Amino acid sequence: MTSTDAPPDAATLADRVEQFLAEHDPETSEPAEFLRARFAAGLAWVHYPAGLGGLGAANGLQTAVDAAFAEAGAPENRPRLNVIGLGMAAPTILRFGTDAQHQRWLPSLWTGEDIWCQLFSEPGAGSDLAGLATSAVRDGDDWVVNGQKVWTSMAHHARWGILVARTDPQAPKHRGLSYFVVDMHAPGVEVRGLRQITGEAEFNEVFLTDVRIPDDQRLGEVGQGWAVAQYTLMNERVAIGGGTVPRESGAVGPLATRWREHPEAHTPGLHDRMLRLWVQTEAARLTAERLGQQQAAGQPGPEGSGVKITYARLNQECSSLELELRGEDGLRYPDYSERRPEVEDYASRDAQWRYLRFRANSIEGGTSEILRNVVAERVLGLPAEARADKDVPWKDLPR
Amino acid sequence: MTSTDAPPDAATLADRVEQFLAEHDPETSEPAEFLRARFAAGLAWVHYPAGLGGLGAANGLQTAVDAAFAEAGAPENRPRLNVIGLGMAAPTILRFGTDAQHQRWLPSLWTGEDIWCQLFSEPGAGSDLAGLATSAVRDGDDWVVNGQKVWTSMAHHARWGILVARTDPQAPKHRGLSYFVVDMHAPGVEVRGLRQITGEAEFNEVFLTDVRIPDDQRLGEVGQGWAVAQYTLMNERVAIGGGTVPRESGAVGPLATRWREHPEAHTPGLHDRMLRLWVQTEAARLTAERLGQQQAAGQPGPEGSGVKITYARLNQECSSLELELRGEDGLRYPDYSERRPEVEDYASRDAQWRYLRFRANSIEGGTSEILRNVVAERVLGLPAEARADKDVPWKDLPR
Amino acid sequence: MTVTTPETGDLLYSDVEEDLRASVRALVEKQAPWDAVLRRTDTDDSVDTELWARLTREIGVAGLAVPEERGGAGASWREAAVVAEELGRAVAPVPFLGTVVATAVLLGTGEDELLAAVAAGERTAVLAVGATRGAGRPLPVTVERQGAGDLLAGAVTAVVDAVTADVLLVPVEGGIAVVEADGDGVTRTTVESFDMTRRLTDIAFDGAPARVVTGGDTGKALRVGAAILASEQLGLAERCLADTVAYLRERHQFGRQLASYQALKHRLADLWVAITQARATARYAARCAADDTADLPVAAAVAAAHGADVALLAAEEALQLHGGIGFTWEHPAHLFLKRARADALLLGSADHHRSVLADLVDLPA
Amino acid sequence: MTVTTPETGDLLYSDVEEDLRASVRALVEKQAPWDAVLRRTDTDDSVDTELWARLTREIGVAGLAVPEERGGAGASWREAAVVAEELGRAVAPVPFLGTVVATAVLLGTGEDELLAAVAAGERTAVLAVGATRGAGRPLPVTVERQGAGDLLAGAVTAVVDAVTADVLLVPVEGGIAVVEADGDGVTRTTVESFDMTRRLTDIAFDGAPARVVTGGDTGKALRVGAAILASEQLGLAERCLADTVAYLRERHQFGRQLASYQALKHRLADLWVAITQARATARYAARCAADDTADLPVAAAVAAAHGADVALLAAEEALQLHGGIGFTWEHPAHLFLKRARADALLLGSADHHRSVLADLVDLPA
Repeated sequence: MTSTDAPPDAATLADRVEQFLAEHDPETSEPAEFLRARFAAGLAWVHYPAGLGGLGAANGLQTAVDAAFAEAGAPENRPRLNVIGLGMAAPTILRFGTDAQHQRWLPSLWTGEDIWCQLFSEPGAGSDLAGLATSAVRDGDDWVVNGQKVWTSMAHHARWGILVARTDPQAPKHRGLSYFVVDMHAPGVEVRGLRQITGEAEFNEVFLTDVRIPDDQRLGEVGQGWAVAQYTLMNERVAIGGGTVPRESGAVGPLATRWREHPEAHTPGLHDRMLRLWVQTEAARLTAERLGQQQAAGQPGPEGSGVKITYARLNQECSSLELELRGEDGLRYPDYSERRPEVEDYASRDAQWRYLRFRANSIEGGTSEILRNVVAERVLGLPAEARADKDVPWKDLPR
Repeated sequence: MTSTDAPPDAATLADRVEQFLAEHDPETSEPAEFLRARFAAGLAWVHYPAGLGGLGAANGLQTAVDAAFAEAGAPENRPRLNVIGLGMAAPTILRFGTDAQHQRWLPSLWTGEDIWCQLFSEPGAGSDLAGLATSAVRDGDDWVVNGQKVWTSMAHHARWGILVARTDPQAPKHRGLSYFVVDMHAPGVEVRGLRQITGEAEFNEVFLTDVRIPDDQRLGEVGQGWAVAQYTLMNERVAIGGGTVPRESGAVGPLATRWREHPEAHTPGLHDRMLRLWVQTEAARLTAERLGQQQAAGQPGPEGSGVKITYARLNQECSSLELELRGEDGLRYPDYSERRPEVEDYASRDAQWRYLRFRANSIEGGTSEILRNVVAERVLGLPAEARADKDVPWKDLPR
Repeated sequence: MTVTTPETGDLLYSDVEEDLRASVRALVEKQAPWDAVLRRTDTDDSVDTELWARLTREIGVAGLAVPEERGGAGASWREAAVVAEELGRAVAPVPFLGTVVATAVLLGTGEDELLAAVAAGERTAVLAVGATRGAGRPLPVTVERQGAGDLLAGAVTAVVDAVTADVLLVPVEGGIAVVEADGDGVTRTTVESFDMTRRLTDIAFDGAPARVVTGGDTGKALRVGAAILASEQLGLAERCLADTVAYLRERHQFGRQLASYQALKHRLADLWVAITQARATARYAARCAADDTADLPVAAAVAAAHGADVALLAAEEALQLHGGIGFTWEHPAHLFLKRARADALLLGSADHHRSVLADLVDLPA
Repeated sequence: MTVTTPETGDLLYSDVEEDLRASVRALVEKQAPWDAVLRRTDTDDSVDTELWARLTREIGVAGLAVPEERGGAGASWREAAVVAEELGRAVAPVPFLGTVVATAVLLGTGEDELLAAVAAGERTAVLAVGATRGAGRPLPVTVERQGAGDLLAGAVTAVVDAVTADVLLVPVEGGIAVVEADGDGVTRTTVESFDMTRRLTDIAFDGAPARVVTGGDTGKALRVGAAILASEQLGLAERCLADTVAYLRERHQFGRQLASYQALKHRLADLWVAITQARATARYAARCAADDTADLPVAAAVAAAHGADVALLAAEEALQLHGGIGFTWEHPAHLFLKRARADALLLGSADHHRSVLADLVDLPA
C-alpha cells in the first residue's frame, strides 16, 4: 500500500478492510495494537493522506469503513471522549501542521491514546472570541503563556490542548493572535472543574501560569492565529444528517410520553402548549431534513443557524412544559451535588435537569443572539453592527 | 372682572358660572354668541390668563366648570373636531405667541369657529420628525413654503394649521427648523384624503406649493422650531386618567362579550388565548390606574410609554382573536368603499374593522419600536443608539 | 402508542418545478402587478379572468395533478404547490385554490369530461362548502331529491372561488351533486370580503337541477387543499419578508438605514427562520399529497397550522415595519395582511388543525 | 353577566411601607448576600434561622397582618407584600411564605396563643399541604381520629417551609389539626428540591397527637398566599432586570457595551413593561387581601398568573443575557431561575390560576 496509488473507491476500501480484519482478529488483538495497525493501514480516516491514517480517498467513504469495523467488533478509538481531537484538532493539524507535527500528534490522537481539548473561550471573550487576553510572550525557543480559559470540555482527560493566545497586544485584535498546541501536563497548567447550574461540572476552567510552549508547537504563522482558529471552528459545526430524523426526537419525546402517560395532568391550556410544541418540533425536524437534503445535493443552505436557534428554544420550552406537567414532582431534583459526568445522556435525566441544562443551548456554540446577527447579515444582507474594535490596537479596547 | 384680581378658587368659579348662566340662558342664546361670551368672561379655560379666555386659575379647576356648563345644557365648542386646536395648538400659541397672536387666534379657536390641524409628519419623516424636508424660504415679509405633510387629522375641516418647516438646510437637522401658523385656505394649500387599510380616509395628506405665510404667523424664533414642536408634542400625550378605568374596557370588551355569547365557537386553544388576553388586559388596566395614582401624587412615572406599547398589542391581539372567533363571518367585511368618518367609534364596528384599524396603534403617536428605545434609554439608562445625524448639515444627510 | 416516522421524501425543488415557478412568476408579474390587483379590489370584476385564462391555457396550472390520460399534465400536487407559492406571493385574484380542491374531488369520480375541461381551463369548478370548513369536519348537507331528476335546495355560505365558477360540486348525502352555476334555481351573491383579492360567494339553491355522482372524497380533497394553501402562505410570507427587507434597506431615519437597527434585524431573522420551517412543512405536505401517503393528514395539519401562523406573522411584521406608509390603501402591505388573516381561517384555523393533530398523533386533550 | 369594576384602592407604596422595605433590605443584604445564600444550598442547614430570627424579632415581619390586640403589629397584608418583594429580591432562605399562609389560617381560629407566638417569631407554623395546591383545589385529607385524643395518620408531600417549622397545621375533615412538628408520630424528610433556597418537606403522620380546631379558612389563606407570592415574584423579577442591566452596561464585546445593542435593549424594555404590570397586579392583590375585599379571588388569580409568567421571563432572560457566566454555579443567576421556575408552580401554576379566573369572570371553556 503506497502513497502513489490512485485514490481507492468504495469497493477497494471494502476489500482492504476485509484483508485487514483477516490479518488482525478483533477478538484476539490488543485494542491499542489493533488501532495503531488500522492507522498504519490507512483505514483510520480514509480521506486523510497516506501515511497519516488515510489513503487519500474521497469524502463520504468513511461511513462504510467504520460500519464494517464496527460489525466485526473492532475496538473503538474513544470517539465521544476525544470529540474535540477528532473533530477539531485533527483537521487543523492536518491543514496547518508541518510534517513533523503531523507525525507527532495525529497517530496517538486517532487511536484515542491522547485526548485533546480546546483552549479558546475566556471569561472576557465569549461571543467576541478575538478579544481574548491570554498572552504568549516569546522567550528564546519557547513562548511563555499566561491567562485563563473556560468552557473547556475534556480538559481533565486531555494530554494536549489547542490554544489561541495573544502574541501582539499592539496589533488590532484579530491580527495579534497565534495558535499553539499545549501539553496539558506541562508545569503551570491547572485544570479545575467548572460547576454549572445543574450541579455538575461538565466543563473546566484552565489556568495557565508561565506555561512554556516550544515554538515547534505553534500551528501556522505568528499573528495568523485567528485564521487557524476560524478553520478549527468551521469544523465544529454540527453535521445535520442525511437520512430521516425520527419524529418526536429531541426534547419533545419525553414531553409527549409524559403527556400520554399522565392524563390526570392535562388541562386545556397545557394541551395547547403541548400541540404547539409538537407542531414546531415537527417543523424543525423537516427543516433539518431539508437542510440535509440541500447539503447532500451540493446546495449548502444557510439554514444551519436557524436550526440551532430553533432547537435551543424547543429544548427549553419542551423541558419547561414537561417540568410543569410533573406538578409537585417538578419541584424535586435528583441531585445537586458536584459530579463530573463523562458523557451526557439527556434522555435518561429528569425534566428538571433537562430544563436547567438546556438553558445553555442558546449560549454554547454561538449564542442565539449572535446567530440572529448571522442570519440578518449573511442571509438577509442587512448591515453589520457598528463596531469600533477592528482597527484599534487590542490593548486600547474597552474591556 | 379685571386681571389684577387674585386667582379665583373653586367656589368663586362656581359663583361666576352661576352668574354667567343667569345672564346667558343656554336655551335661548345663539350658540356662537354664548361661546364668545363665555370666553370673554374668562370661563373658557380658567387656567389661561385673563383676557385670553381664562382667569389665571389653578390647574385642575376646569373640570368642575365644564361640568356645570354641561349640566346647564350649554353649547359645546366642538371639542372632538377641534382636538388638535384645543389640545396642541392653543397651549403652543399661549406659550410662544405674541399678544397680537394670542388675540388673533385663541378666541375663535376656543369657540370652535376655527378648527385647527397639525402639519408635522412627512412621508420621509415619521419617527425621525426632525428630518423633515418641507422648506420655508424667506421672501420679503413672507415665507414661501413647499412640501408635503401627511397623517393630518382634520385638515379638511381646518381653517388654521400649525406647521414645522425647514428654514435652514445648511444647519444640523434640529437647528434648521421654524414653526408657523398656516392659513389652510391660502393659495397653494391642497388637502387630500388619505385612504387607509380599512377603506376609510380618516387622515389627510396636505400638499404645500408656494404657499405664502406672513412672518407674523411665525411662532417662536427662526431656527427654534424644534423646541416649539417639542412643546406641542408634549401636550399630545394622552392623559391617563385618575378615577377607576372600567374592567374589560378596551378591545377585550367586545371579545369577552363574543366569547360569552358564542359558546359554539369555543375550543381549548382559543380559551387559553381568551384567558391570557383577559389577564393581560386587567394587568394593563391596573398599571394605567397605578400610573394615574402616581401622577396624582405628583410622582410622574415613566410608565406611559409602556402603557401605550401594551394597549397597542392588546388591541391588536384581542381584535384578531375576536375575528377568529367569528369564523366564517370573520371573512366578511362591512364596507371597503372610501369614506370620511368624522369621529371614530371603535365599539360599534366589526372585529374585522377593528383588527385593521388597530394595526396603526403601534405606529401612530410614537411607534412601539421608538417607545422601546425610550424605555431602554430613559428608564433603564442603556446607551442611546449610535447616530450620525446630529452635527451634520441636514442637506448632507442620507435620505 | 409508538410514533412512527414516515419516509420524508424529497423536500427540494426540482428543475422542472423551478422552471414552472419562473413561468408563473413572469406571467403574474406582467399581468397582475400589485397595483393592478389593488385597483381590481375596488371593482365588481374581482377575478382576473384573463390571467386565469393564460395561467391555465399557456402554463396548464389547473391540470398539473391530473393524469395525462385524463386530460391533464401528468405532474402532481408538488408542482401545483409551486404554483400556489407564486400566486400567494402575488395575492393573484384567480380561482386556483378552488380549482385544486374541485380537481381533487373530481379525480375520485368518473366525471372525466368535466375533469378534462377543468384541467384545460375551459371550465372552472368549485366545491361548494363554506370557506372555513377544515378537513375532517362534517360537511353541510344542502340537497333535496325529487322524482327522476335531483333538485337541490338549501344554501351554502362563504364559498371560495365561486364568483366565476361554471360548475358547483355540492356535497350531498350519497355523493357529490354536480350543478351548473348559472343554471336555474341557483343564486350566487358575491360577498364583501375581508380579503378582496379572493371574494367569497353565498349560494342559494331553490330547485336547481343536479346530477349526483359518487367516488369523490371531499375530506381528502380538503386536506389536499390545506396542503396547497400552506404553499400559498409560504409564498406570501416570503414576499412580505423580501418587501420589508428592501424597504428597511432603503429607508433612513436618524441618519441610518432602518435595516441597521439590531432590534429590527433580529425580528427579521426570526421571521426568516420561521419561513424556512414553513417551506419544509409545505414541501412535505405537498409531497404527501402528491404520493398520496398515509401521513397526508398529519403533514397537511402541520403545514396548515404552521403556515397560517407564519404567514400572519410575516404580514403583520411587514405592516408594522413599513410604518405609516404600510397603513395606507395605496401600499400593498394590506393586501398581504388581509390575505394572510383570511388564509388563517380558510379550510380551518391553525387552532383547528392542531386539534386534528391531537387525534392523529395521540396527544389527547 | 355584567362585569363590575371594584374600587381599585391605593396601588402606591406608603412612606411606612418604604421604611419597612429599607429595613428589610438592609438586614437581608448584610445577613444573606447571594453568595451566602448559595453556599447554604450545599449544606443541610437550608434555612437561615438567624436571619429569620432577626426579621421577626427586630422588624416583626411575621406579625404584620396580625392585629395588635392579638400580638401582632397591626399593619396588614400590604406591608407583608413589601416584605415578600424584598425577600424575593434576595431569594432569602427564610420561612416567610409558609408563615403568611399559616397566619392567614390562624387568624380565623381561636388559637390566639399560637398566633401571637408566630407573630412574635417565637414559633413557626406552616399549613401542611402540598406545595402546588392552588386556592380552591380540594385539600388532602390525612387524618384518623381515635377515642379521646385525635391521632393523625397519613402523609403530605412537598410542604413549603416545613423544614424548621415548630407547628404543623394539617387540614382534616372538620377543621385544622394542630400538631407539634417534632412530636411523636411525625416524620419529616427534607426533599432535594429544585429550588434549594426553599426546600420542601415530605411529612408522614403515624399516630401523631393533634388538636383539631375550627374556623381556619384554608382556601382563603392560600389565596392570600398567592397574593403575597406575587409580590415575591415581583421582587425577584426586579432584581433579575437590575442585575442584567448592570451586567450589560459593564460587559464589552466587539468593542461595545453589550447594553448598546438594540435587540437586547428592546428585550429589556419589554421586560420592564411586564414588570410594571406585575407591580400593579401584585399591589392590587395585596390591597384586596389587606381589606379582605370580595375581589380577592380575582385579584389573587390575576397577580399569581401574571407574576409567575413575568418572574420566569425575567429569570430566563437574565440567564441568557449573562451568557456563559450565568450558567455557572458560582453566579447567582441560577438561584433566581430556580426560584422563579418553582414559584411558577407554587400554590398553583399560571395555567391553574387562569382556569380559576375562567369561572370567576364568566369566561367558560
